[in-house]
Amino acid sequence: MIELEQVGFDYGGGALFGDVSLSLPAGSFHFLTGPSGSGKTTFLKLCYGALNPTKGRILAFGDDVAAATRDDMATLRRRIGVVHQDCRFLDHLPVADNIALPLTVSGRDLAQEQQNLTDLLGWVGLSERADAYPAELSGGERQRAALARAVILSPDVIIADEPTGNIDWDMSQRLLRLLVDLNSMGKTVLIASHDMSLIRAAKSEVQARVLRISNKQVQLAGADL
Amino acid sequence: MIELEQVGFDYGGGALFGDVSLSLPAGSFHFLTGPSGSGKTTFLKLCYGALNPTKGRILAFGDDVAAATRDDMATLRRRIGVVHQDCRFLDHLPVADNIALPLTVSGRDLAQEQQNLTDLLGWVGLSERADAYPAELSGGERQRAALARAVILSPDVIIADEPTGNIDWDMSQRLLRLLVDLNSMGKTVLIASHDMSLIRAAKSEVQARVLRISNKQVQLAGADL
Amino acid sequence: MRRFFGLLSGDARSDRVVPPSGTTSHLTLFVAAAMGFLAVFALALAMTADRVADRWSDAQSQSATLRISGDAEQREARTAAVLDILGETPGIASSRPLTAEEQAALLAPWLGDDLPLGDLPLPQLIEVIAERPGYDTDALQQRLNDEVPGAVLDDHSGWRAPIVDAARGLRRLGVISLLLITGTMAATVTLAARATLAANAQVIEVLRLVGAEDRFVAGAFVRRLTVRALVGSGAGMVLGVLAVLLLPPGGETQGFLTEIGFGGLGWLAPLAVPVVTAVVAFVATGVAARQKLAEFS
Amino acid sequence: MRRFFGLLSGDARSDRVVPPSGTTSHLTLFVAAAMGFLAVFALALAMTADRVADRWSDAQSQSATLRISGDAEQREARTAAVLDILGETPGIASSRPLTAEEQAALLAPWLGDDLPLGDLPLPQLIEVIAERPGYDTDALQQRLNDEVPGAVLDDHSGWRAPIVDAARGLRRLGVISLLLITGTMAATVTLAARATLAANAQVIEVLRLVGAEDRFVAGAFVRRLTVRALVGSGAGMVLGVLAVLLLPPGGETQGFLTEIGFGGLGWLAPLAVPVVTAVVAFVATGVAARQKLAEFS
Ligand SMILES: Nc1ncnc2c1ncn2[C@@H]1O[C@H](COP(=O)(O)OP(=O)(O)OP(=O)(O)O)[C@@H](O)[C@H]1O
Ligand SMILES: Nc1ncnc2c1ncn2[C@@H]1O[C@H](COP(=O)(O)OP(=O)(O)OP(=O)(O)O)[C@@H](O)[C@H]1O
Ligand SMILES: [Mg+2]
Ligand SMILES: [Mg+2]
Repeated sequence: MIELEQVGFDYGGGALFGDVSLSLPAGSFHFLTGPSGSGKTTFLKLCYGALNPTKGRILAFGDDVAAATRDDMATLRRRIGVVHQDCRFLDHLPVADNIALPLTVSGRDLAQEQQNLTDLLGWVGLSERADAYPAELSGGERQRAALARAVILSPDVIIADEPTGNIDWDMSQRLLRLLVDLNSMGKTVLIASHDMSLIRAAKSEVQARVLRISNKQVQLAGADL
Repeated sequence: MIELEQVGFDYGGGALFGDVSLSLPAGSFHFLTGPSGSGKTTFLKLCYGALNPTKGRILAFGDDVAAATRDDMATLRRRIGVVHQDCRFLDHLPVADNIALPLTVSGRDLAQEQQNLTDLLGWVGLSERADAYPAELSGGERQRAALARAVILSPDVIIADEPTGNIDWDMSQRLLRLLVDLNSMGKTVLIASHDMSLIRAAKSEVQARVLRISNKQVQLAGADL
Repeated sequence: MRRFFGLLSGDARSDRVVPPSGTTSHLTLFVAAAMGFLAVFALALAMTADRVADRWSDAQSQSATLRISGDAEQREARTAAVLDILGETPGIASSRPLTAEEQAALLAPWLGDDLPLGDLPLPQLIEVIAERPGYDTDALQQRLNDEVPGAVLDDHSGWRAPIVDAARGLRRLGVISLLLITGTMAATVTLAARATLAANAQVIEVLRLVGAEDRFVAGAFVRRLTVRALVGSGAGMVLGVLAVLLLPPGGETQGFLTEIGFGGLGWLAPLAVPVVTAVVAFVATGVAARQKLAEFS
Repeated sequence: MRRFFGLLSGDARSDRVVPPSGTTSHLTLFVAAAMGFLAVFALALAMTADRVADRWSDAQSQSATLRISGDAEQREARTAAVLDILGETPGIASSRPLTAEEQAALLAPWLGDDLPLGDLPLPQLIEVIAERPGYDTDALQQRLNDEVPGAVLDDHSGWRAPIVDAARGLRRLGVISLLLITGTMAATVTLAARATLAANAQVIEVLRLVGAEDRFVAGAFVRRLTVRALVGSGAGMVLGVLAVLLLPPGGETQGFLTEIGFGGLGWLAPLAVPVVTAVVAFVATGVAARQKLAEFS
């Protein structure tokens, strides 16, 4: 699905990654860990094309991401559901409409997807908050809404940046199960997280691999997990 | 320091708290836990006067918070350092200036406080990012900067809302130690967190009490922690 | 053009994603209205001045006086000759000798009514009415000099020039104001569009992040802002026209600015104001939206 | 006032906390400049019209003509009587009988130069120059009717009224435009201030959260916006004055609008434009800032 070929990246103050070659095959489940500021968010942004690598190239669904036109990029975004670390919403629309936003911008028939939306709201525990506005959500509720928005289009790849940073343990487990279910339906999943207990819990449920950022490299973590 | 007398609160969609009476004495160290959406952030906002209770009253430093004038409120904010869940900064100022903002608005002499600022930047691991702009920080770096900003005025009370949500374990431990040190200097500390392992680690270092929100009540957690 | 109207017809889907309102949008509306209002005023000024300048320069070329001196016999012969010449001159609508009474009335301010003018060999005055575009004054005078002694043409230009000049100056001023106001309007609408887009940077970012195409995002904003500029300047235009109608009337006498306003079909001119504003807003917002969108991958 | 200047003098500390610039701030600058520019134009129009109206109505009340008829003897006696009366009438600066040559020149357009007027009992014309505020025309005519038969006063009002009327209409128009532009300017600066504050809601929130007092936050914005309005309208004013200076001159003849501009001390009037704008911005921003601040606890 997503392949990195000798990728390097630099914000201007020194390279964050030196020479990363890596492939996230279809249907795989990956965690990404590393200390704060090591470049997890940056790595994810490279994967979904929000940043272009300063070295090497990245293929998403076989196409070079750096060569994509703006409309190609829009299409790519619909095939990759993303949960951002700072989950942003349209503040003037209620939660349900925000979660349905990918349907709206891709021109889907909202009426047909109503059941889908209702199920998803139930999954992330926001059924009762569906009509609230984003500013009225708690931190954890925002993250859950962001996850629901990321998966509503049933994308081929799901990328989540610390999706459980503000969520209690029970709810984290529940969201993890949602992602595991999606993965078992063939979706590719990539999650950045520093929560080792969550990662350990996941490894008992799914064939997950753990990538770790260290020394400007992104490597498969060893047996210490 | 902070006393709640039969406090109730309601955003309009049903009471979040029914009748909370509680006192946070000077020099105490409290954790606040509860599931996502249970009202942790709301409780903290009541404590530092960002929200007024719909029932009962709250005393901070002996004065009724609801009766404070706007200038009283500004003074109160300088005596209570707050780390917000969505840490906001002035995007046009570098990190160091943002951390020094409480000094600026309270008219302190910035030159005199330079050493204090440098030490603090080192503590939260942002010495190298001091000149970066907030938009260039990683999620965890933002939280650390917010904590530094909260403590720079050396306030009597420190309130932090999920200060380690986006931070790896090692860094969390380090920030915790900073808070414990401040507490041992007599500061009152109140931290909302859903991270049980962090709370357990803290209890080994400091006489911390854990408050739990359940059934519209805020109660001391029992022996299960 | 089709794109313009296609956009205005709207798309409920993409309209919802733009925040309904806000101070910046009020600003756009208000600035468009204010500029529409002022533009109508400047237009009224320019068109009135144009009408006045036309009328007075018309009056100037249309009515002239020919003075024929000589004794009674000479006068009669010369009058006939002059009338012939005038009949042949292209650009003259009509000519007519004034009666003795009319001449006396003209002189009354200077001489009073009771003077026995009958005895005097008063010159005969001939009123000459020109067509548009009029005749060649110099050529006519030349021919009269050659053929009819004692015939002097007075086209009143000495009298009327200052007024025509004033009206023309006024018209120039109106046109300059109109250009200034149109320019200001365009610049302000452009800036208001940019401010709206800047204020909505987060909306644009979120939309791009969830896979909205540029045309979806730009369309929503362009439509919204164009409609706002159209509505604003339309309202300003209506208010402007009302204000022009309600302008306190001049004095008792009929001065040429007591009649400020639009004549006949001129009343359709203010309709151009919102149209121009909307087109400017459409183009400005389109450009601004494309620039703003380029900031987001 | 002291608060006004105190604020303008600045406080580097609180200035830094307001973002340096942005589209909304360019908008404020530009709108202030545009309004300053237009205000100078309207001011020039109003002041020119005022000057012209003054001059023509002065001319009107200052110069009148008295016609005295009768035979040669009667004329002489009546002229003396009239001059006496005029000498006694308050509000008359001077009066003087016209010479025969002057009278002939006045009649030339109608009668030609070659008419033997000497034989005719032509009325004697007397030029009457009024003071300001002038004399009571009706009372004078009444007294003349009673005391001097055959003396008729013609104050030229019939001739000049339309022009005075026009100038007055123009002045009214200029004043109305000035009011409109000032109103528009005030409203736009207010809205721009509100838009700036709305765009900076997060800045205000952060400042309140870290314990900034209202006066610190408001001060930063009020100062920034007031300076911006002052600079903007100052620049607009300078451009406006330059534009007035560069207005293409009228025609060859001296029409009354060829001289649009400010006379003498009038050149100081445009200085009021940025001052008024700054004061409006100061008040508007202060109110808007207090309203905005009330949204944050
Ligand atoms: N736009 C930017 N410009 C410059 N430097 C940046 C920018 N964004 C991030 N950085 C820096 O790059 C480094 C990696 O950032 P990144 O956000 O990828 O870290 P992260 O691993 O996601 O950290 P966290 O766990 O705290 O979210 C950080 O030191 C950060 O300060
Ligand atoms: N401004 C608001 N208006 C209405 N409801 C609100 C508002 N803010 C929060 N709420 C609701 O009140 C409840 C408690 O919110 P709060 O932010 O206090 O939760 P929390 O315990 O901090 O949760 P989390 O751990 O997810 O941050 C939530 O259900 C939230 O949706
Ligand atoms: Mg990150
Ligand atoms: Mg919270």
